[in-house]
Order: sequence, then structure tokens, then C-alpha cells
Amino acid sequence: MMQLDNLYQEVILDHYKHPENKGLSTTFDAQVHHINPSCGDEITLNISLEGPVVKAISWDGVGCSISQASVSIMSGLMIGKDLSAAQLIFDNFVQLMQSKGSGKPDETILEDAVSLTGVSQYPARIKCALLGWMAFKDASVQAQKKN
Amino acid sequence: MMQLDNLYQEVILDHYKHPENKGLSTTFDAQVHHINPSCGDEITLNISLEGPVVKAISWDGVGCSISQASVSIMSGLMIGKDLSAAQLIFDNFVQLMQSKGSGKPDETILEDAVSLTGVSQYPARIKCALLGWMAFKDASVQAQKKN
Amino acid sequence: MSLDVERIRKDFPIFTRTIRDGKKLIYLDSGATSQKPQVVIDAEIDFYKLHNAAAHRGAHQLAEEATELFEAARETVAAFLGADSQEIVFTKGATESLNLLAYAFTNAEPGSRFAIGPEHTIVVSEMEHHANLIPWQQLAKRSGAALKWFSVTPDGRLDESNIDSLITEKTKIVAITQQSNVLGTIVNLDQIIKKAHAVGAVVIVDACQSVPHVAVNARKLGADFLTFSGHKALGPTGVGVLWGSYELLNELPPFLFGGSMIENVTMTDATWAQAPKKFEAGVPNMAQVVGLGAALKYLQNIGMDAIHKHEEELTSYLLTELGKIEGIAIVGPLDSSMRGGIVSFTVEGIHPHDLGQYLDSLGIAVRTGHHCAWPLTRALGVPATTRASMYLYNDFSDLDALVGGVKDAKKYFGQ
Amino acid sequence: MSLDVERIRKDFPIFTRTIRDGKKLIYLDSGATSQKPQVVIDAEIDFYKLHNAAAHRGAHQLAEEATELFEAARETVAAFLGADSQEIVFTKGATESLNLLAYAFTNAEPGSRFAIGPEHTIVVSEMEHHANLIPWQQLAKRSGAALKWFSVTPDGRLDESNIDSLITEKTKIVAITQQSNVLGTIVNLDQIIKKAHAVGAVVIVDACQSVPHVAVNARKLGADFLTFSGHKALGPTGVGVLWGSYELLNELPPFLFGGSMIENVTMTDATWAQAPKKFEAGVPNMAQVVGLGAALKYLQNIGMDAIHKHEEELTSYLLTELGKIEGIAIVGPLDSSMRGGIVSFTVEGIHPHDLGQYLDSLGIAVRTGHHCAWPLTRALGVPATTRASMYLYNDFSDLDALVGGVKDAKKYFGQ
Ligand SMILES: Cc1ncc(COP(=O)(O)O)c(C=O)c1O
Ligand SMILES: Cc1ncc(COP(=O)(O)O)c(C=O)c1O
Repeated sequence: MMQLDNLYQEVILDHYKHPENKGLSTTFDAQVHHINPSCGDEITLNISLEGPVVKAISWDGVGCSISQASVSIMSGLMIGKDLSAAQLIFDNFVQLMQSKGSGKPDETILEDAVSLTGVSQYPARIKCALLGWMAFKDASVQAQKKN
Repeated sequence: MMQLDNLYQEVILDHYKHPENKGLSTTFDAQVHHINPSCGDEITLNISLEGPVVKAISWDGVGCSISQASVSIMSGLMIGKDLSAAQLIFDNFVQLMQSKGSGKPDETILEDAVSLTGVSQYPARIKCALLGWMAFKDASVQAQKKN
Repeated sequence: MSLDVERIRKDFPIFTRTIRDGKKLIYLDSGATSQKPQVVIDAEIDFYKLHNAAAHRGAHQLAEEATELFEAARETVAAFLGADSQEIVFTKGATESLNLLAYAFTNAEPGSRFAIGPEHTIVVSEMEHHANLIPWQQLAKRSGAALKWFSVTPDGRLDESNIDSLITEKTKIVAITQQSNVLGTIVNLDQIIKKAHAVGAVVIVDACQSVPHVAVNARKLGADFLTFSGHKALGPTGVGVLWGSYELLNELPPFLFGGSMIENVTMTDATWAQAPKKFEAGVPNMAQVVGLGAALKYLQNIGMDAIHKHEEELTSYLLTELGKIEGIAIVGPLDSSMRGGIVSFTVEGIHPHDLGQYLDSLGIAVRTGHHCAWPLTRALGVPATTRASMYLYNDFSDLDALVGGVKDAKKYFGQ
Repeated sequence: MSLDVERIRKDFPIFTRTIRDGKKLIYLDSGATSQKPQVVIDAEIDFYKLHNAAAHRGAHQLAEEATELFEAARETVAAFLGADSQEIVFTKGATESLNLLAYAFTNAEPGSRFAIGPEHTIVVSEMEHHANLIPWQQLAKRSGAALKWFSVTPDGRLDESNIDSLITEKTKIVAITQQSNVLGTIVNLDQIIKKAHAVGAVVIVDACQSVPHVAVNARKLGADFLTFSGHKALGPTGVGVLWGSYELLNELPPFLFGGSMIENVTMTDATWAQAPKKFEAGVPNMAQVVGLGAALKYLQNIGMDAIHKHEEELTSYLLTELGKIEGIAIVGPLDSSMRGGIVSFTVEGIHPHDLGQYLDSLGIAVRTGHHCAWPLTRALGVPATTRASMYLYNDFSDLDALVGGVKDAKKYFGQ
């Protein structure tokens, strides 16, 4: 079971059971809806910016523990960051996911998201972990355009 | 070379070089054009009936020795026969061709056409041998309809 | 059990490998694709090693042999379906077969019995696989015809209550599955076929999940077209079958254009060969067709009735055992006589994807998600399910492993 | 010779068999389909024995492995063509690829760059294989567009003299072969591609006879789409490749509809995945794709330049030796630098079918007929030809056997 514990770290199961920023805000600068066509997971994500700073993220959706925990962690990480810092985190995380288990996560950048490191060993789950992140990316681009 | 001699009997090569009833008549009860799509061989065949009797067959076409000899032999066999006798010969020949080399040809019915017995061992050539016969069948049906 | 599974498993080389650090492979994903017996692998190898040449395209010995093997496989498939060999078209899979039909309707000349327009309807069901839904959505869009569908009852059967308002004089096509790849439900098509034919509609049966598991006689069934994929029936990947009753098949316009499907060709126009060649453009998937022939012979030797009975026993056992676990909801009928060897379910508090991953860590292969029948999972009100699908090489011990795995997963994920 | 043919032949198990009572197999029909090296057969076997599962459709280990092998083959194909892996679509063969394109144009929304109507023209050539002719005839018929074509010069080259009247502002599609499967002629496409792009047309290259025999860089060539069949490139039957420059490929509407090509599906509508998945509906021909990857790696190890050089040497030799026989007429250019390893010819007084049969009795496999390019043989004024087509496993002794066989045939048939 050791290998699986690598995937399902405590932090992940905690976020899954107690997701952060879940429940959509009534106001937002951009709202996006992303789906994972191979398994049917869906997420709606709202973002509000204040200048270049991510003021608020809220989301709702259905999905596996990986996708739900990942968006929860991501929202916690991104809120309060300015967009260039957010981009750095984003790039770091995507790189980690694509590392096929060989990536060394930078905890100072990724914080709780390092708990998702194990996902990179399960190719079919990478899309789960990225679902919320891609939604964030998309939403932040749209919000910037609008502002 | 023995096996091949089975296919290319003297009679066949003779008919190939000196085909009978080749050259289209100017009058006919029915004219048909048949092709062999897999190799491009073509034949045009004219038939004239007198009551139930095949009065004349003439044909023209391009094709391999098997197809040319076969139509030549067929025309010689069919001219002068009444259509029920022709049908018997036709059925006998088709059966022989489909016999995969195991058919015992009835020489009293098939006459020169027994020389084509070897064709039945070469599946790709059966269509060559049948080209003219199928044209005859088609033409005789059309001529009957017309009369 | 009806089958000697231990002996059968010896025919399938994949069962000698292990999963995730030495665990036994428990393969419960045959609904997605089946494993291959050695005889099928050997048939492909033999073709390549001994007889490889372009079938129907040469007078040399290799081409003769390739042609003979190819056509012999056609006869095997025909015998398997109780059909005539001229009624068997080889495709790359059921998806191609169904698209072939949908495009052929579009290619029909006005006035032909296949011509379809805004005055017509196409009838499918809510339990169709995407492969038997989207081609008809698209045909509807192209032709202006209206798409209608049978619903699914809450217990996962086809709701035929409104058949008379669904299948009407306007209906041109009824395309329907014989067994759901999610619910396992076996659909009794008799009434639908009768009704469809009474109004002059063409009936197309998606037999992907039935033909590999139960004896299907295409003629007796009475449909007009029927399709299945080789890879779900112990056959190679890359080959499927479209059966059509000869009269319709021969009248149907072609779909793919190219070599070997022609009668005559000029720069500006072409005419077509008779069916089935008309539908087999290009150098065919010869080795795969030959492999499929070997697969169906293997199935026939074991016996389709025995296989079906075996799967019924397994399904009944699994339904009972899973049903004992708290928090499990099984989708589809609970009566095992109404279903084939497919059981989809949800476990409260565990997402199917997580359950599947957990089972995988035990060596158990199941499928999770919408199983390419998204509208159905939506209608069932679940985002996804976990699906165990069985075949002749599964036994009770596989199901015990699954049931045990689900129980352990509940603990692991704290449910 | 550029290649160590004796060593290469050891990689191809078919050469251990004999023909017609113990004769050595002289295989000169690679233009129809190539033989398979053991590594290709092994790649398919390994897939079935060890990794068989539905790619992209499961989170279990077998499905992961199947997906990885499948996608690794895509990368191999991409590297072979100098392309990006997202530009590689797997089909069942070149015939499907070309039909895919023709239907995709039909599926284009009005206003899309692929939309085609009566105001447009489609340009092909007189030397096209039926697979690159009839789909365009049919598209012309469906859309109302006019079909135009390049002629062939008496010596078997593409007649580009009227390029300016053929490719005009009206031209939507130029679909053309890179090497004739009858004449052996290599078509220099530079001018045509330049002209076509200048008028905004989409250029589609039939590379069935080029990609297996000579290094082709899809990007550098500058076409928009290009296709070839695996079975002619040492690969398995039942697999082909469509390359498209990504921008166009991703914009192109889909062709086959079903599982795995979707983004979202409801009962009434569906949206599509990105390319290449958008074009790969259904459980794919996985084992064949993996086998094709092994084939291209094998070719690459030997080296496409070496293979091309080898075939040039063989062709030049064969042209010379056949040319010495009285009554022989070679079709296509006599300059071996303008052709690939295909030589078609006629022998006075002997029908190709009879010649082919005679050669077969000696163990020599050639193809006879119109080679699925009937309009071309008609334009050449011959009812049929005999075609010898070469590959890396042929050597001079094969050609000596052929030349000797032709001479003997002349005696046999009394010419
Ligand atoms: C030039 C050319 N184009 C297209 C094709 C069609 O390829 P396939 O039959 O493998 O689909 C062939 C071979 O048959 C060919 O030689
Ligand atoms: C019921 C059903 N129909 C159609 C298909 C499509 O078959 P394939 O993907 O082999 O073309 C499948 C399997 O994926 C299926 O289960």
C-alpha cells in the first residue's frame, strides 16, 4: 500500500473532506467552467482581481479527491498573490505534474501543493490534479482582459 | 513447370492466339459490356437468338490468355445450342471453376472447356475464366427479354 | 461454475504477468476491451510470418493465401452470426461501422430508401454509447431530421412506454444497443424491431456488448444492420464487423472511397463493386480480420451459451455480494437475468476515480467514469460510476477480490 | 550495394518460407504491401501479451501502460516525419486518411476555411491512386466544386505546364501524390505547393509510396496534410497516419464520431476534444499503432537515406536489364533519379496477368493490372501492366530472377 499512500497523502484527504473556498461567490471578475472529458469531473471557478492581485477565488464542482483537493490547495495558495507570483506557482506545479515522479518540488513555492507530488507517477491522474489549475489560469486571463 | 502447364494447356494458348468469333457483328439481339475490376480486363459480347436457339455470338475485348481463350471456347460451345442446353453447359462450367481443383469435368458437356480445369486451382484467375461466360449469361437473359 | 476458468486462463498469456509489485492481475475491464488468447495472437503472427500480401490484389501465391485466409475469416464471422458471408463487412471497429451507416444515409440519392431529410426522425436511446449517439446527432444535423430517444427507467431499463409516439411513420432509423455498456441491461429488441419495420424504418443494432458474450443470430434477431468490435470479443484491436441483410447492404451507398471497392473508374466518375467489397476500400486490416476469425472460433469452441451462463452466475454473485456493503448503490436492474456481465456502482463518499485507483493498487482493473455514455450517467444523476465487467476468464475469486477491495477502500478513504 | 541485404533478410521471417513447391520467395510486390520484420511482429505480440487494455480509458496499470505505448508510438511517428506529436492522427490506412479529409471539408461550417462549394475547384492528377481520386470526385459531387487534374506526360511525369490555369484563386484543395505507385515517378511538389498556397488552397499529399522509401520531412515539404499507410512501411496492417500542420488540423472538423473524441456530450449535442484526439474516435488500433512505431524505428536504424540509395541502385539496374529484352516497354521515366523503386512494364504479346502467373510459378511475386490507378493506365494506353516494386530486403539477385523469368515467359508463351 506504500505506493498508494504516496498518492493519497493525509493533506489531500483532508482538503478533500474539508475543501477551502468551495461555494461560489455571487460576484466575480470572471467565471469559467472546465470539465475533464475522460472521467466527467467538472468545476466552476470564480475569480476576483484587485489590480494585479488575486483577491478572491471560489469554486464548486464534482470530482475525485485529487481534483477536489488540488483546487482547494490551489485556491489557498493563489489568493492574495499577485499574478506574476501566481504564474510562477502555476508553472512550478505543472512542471511537477509532468515530471513522471522524478520532480523535486520546491516547498517554498508550492507549500501544501507538494502533497500532490505523487500524482505525477499516475499518468491518468495528472489531468485530475490540473483541472482546477487550468480553470484558474483561464479565469485569470479572462479577468485581466476584462479589467 | 508441371503445375503451370496444367493451367496453360495447349488448347488455351491456341484459342488465345486464334480466338473464335472475335470481332463484333453489326446486328444483335443484345450487347453487353463486362469488366473485371480487379485487373481491368474488358469484353463486349453480342448475341443473336433464333427462338430458343443461340444463333450467333461475337465478341471483342482485351484480357489475359485465360479470359480470351475462355470466351473463345464458350462461343464455340454455345452457338447452335438451345438455351436450356446452354444453361446446362454454363452451370457445369461454373461448378468446375469453383471446385478448387477437385472437379471432374464432364467432357461430353464441356468439350474444349475442360482445358480450363486447371484454372480452378488458381483462385485469382477464376474471374478471368468466367468473364466471358458471365457476359454470355447476361446477354442471353437480355436477348430473351427483348424477344 | 459452467466454465473451467483455470484451464481457460492458461490460454491467455497476460495472466502470467503481475500488477503493481507482484500482485495477481484481476481483470474486470473486459467491457472496455477483452484480453487475447494465444490462438488469436498466433493467427496474426502466422499471417505476417507466412502469408502476408495484399488480399484481392495479386495473382501470386502469397496474395492467394492472404485472400483465402481473409475470406475464410469472413465465413467464420458469418457462421458466428448466423449470416451469409456476403453480408459481413470488415471495419476498423464498431465506431467506424456506425459512422459508415450514418454517412451512407447522407450519401443516398434522393428517392432511395436511405435518403433522409427534415421530414424524418431518427430514434436512439438514452443508454447509448457515444458511438451510437453522436453519429446520429450529426446525421440529424446534416439532414434536418429530428433526433428522438427512448428514456431509461430509474432501475436502468429501457422505457418503452412511449414507443408509439417515438417510432412513427416519420421514423427513418432506429439505432439502439442490445446491451448497455454501463448498466449491463439486456434490451429485448423484439417489440422495437417489429414496430420499426411496421413503419418502414431501418433498424441498426449496437451489439458491442452482446455478441462477445451471448449467442446472437443476426437474421433471427430481425434487425437490418448490426455491429460489434473485435477487440471486445477476444480479437485483435483495429477490426470490427458490420452485418447487414444483403438486400439492404447491397443497396446502401458506399462510405469510404478508394481501391478495391470499385467496378470502374475514370477521372470524373466511378461505379461500385457489390457488397461487401463496396464497403472495404483500401488494403484491408488483414491480419486483424484473420485474428478475429480465430477469436470467434475459440469462443465457439467453448460455447456462447456456456459463456453466457457463466457470466450470469458471476453477475448474480457480484450483485449479491456488493449489495451487502453499506453505502453501495448499484445502477441498472438488480435481476441478473436481465443483464450481462457488467455491474456499475457507486460507493458513498468515495469518488469512482479514487476507488478505481485503490483497486488498481490491489491488482484489480476496473473502469471508472462515464464509460462513453455521458448522457446516461447524467440521467442517472451520478457524476460517474465504477464498472466491473466480466468475461469467460473471470471467476468467483476475482469477484471476492473486488468485493474485499471495495470494503478496504471504504476504510482507506475513511468512509 | 548500400545495404547488407543478406543481414536484413534475416530480420524478416517470411523469407524462410518457400513458394510453389520449394522455390525461393522473390518478393517484388512491396508497393502493394511490405513484409514485416520480427521486431514489428514482436511489438504487437508484446502489446497483447503484456499491456493490452483500452488506452486513455482507465486508471489501472494496464490502461496506463497501453496509453504510454500508444503515445510513445505517436512520438516515434512524429519524429520520423519531422513533426510534432500533436500533429499525428492514427487512422486505419491512407484510404481512411484521405476520406477523413474529404468528409471533414463537407462537415465544415459555412465561412470556415474548409468550407467548399460550387465556386471552388479541387485539383488532383491523372496519376493518382483511386484512394486519392475517388474521395475528391465524391467531394466535388457533394459540394458542387469542379474537379480538375494535372495530366501525365508520355514519359510518365507530371505535366505541370498548365499549372497556372489549373491552380487558381478558385482552388480550395490540391491533392497529389508524392510518388506514383505505377510509374515510380517522384513528383517534385515544391512548385505546386507554392502555387497552391499563394492562392490559399489546402495541399494534401499522398505519401504512401514515398514515406516508406525516402526521408520525408512533413514540415519542410510545406504541405498542409500528408498521409501514408503503415503496412507499406514494414508496419502492421490496419494502421495509417494522417499528418496535419497543427493549426489546420485543430481547426478541421471531425470525421468519425464516438468515444474519446469528445469534450462534452448531451443527448442533443456534442463538442470536440483538441486534435489529434478529435480524429480518433473509438478504442484505437493500439497494437497496430505500437507495431508501426517499431517499424519506423527499424527503418530509422537502417537509415532512410541508405534505403533510398539502395532502391535507386536496384531501379537503375532493373531499368537497364529489362530494357535489353525485346518487346518490353517500360512505363514511366527512364531516368532512375526521377523514380522510386517501382518499375512497371508491358511485354509484347503477353498479357500482364499471364506474365505474373508465370513469374509466380518461379516464386517471383509481382503485381499485375491497373494497380488501383485505372485512369492512369487508360491514359498510358495500356490495359494493364506488370509491376515490380522493391524494398530494402531486395537485391540484384531478385532482379536477375525477374529478368530471367521474363525471358523464359516469352519463350513459354511463344513470343
Ligand atoms: C499511392 C497510393 N495511395 C494510396 C494507397 C492506399 O493505401 P491503403 O490501401 O493502404 O489505404 C496506396 C496503396 O494501396 C498507394 O500506393
Ligand atoms: C455499447 C458500445 N457501443 C460502441 C462501442 C464502440 O466500440 P469501439 O470503440 O470498439 O469502436 C463500445 C465500446 O467502446 C460499446 O461498449
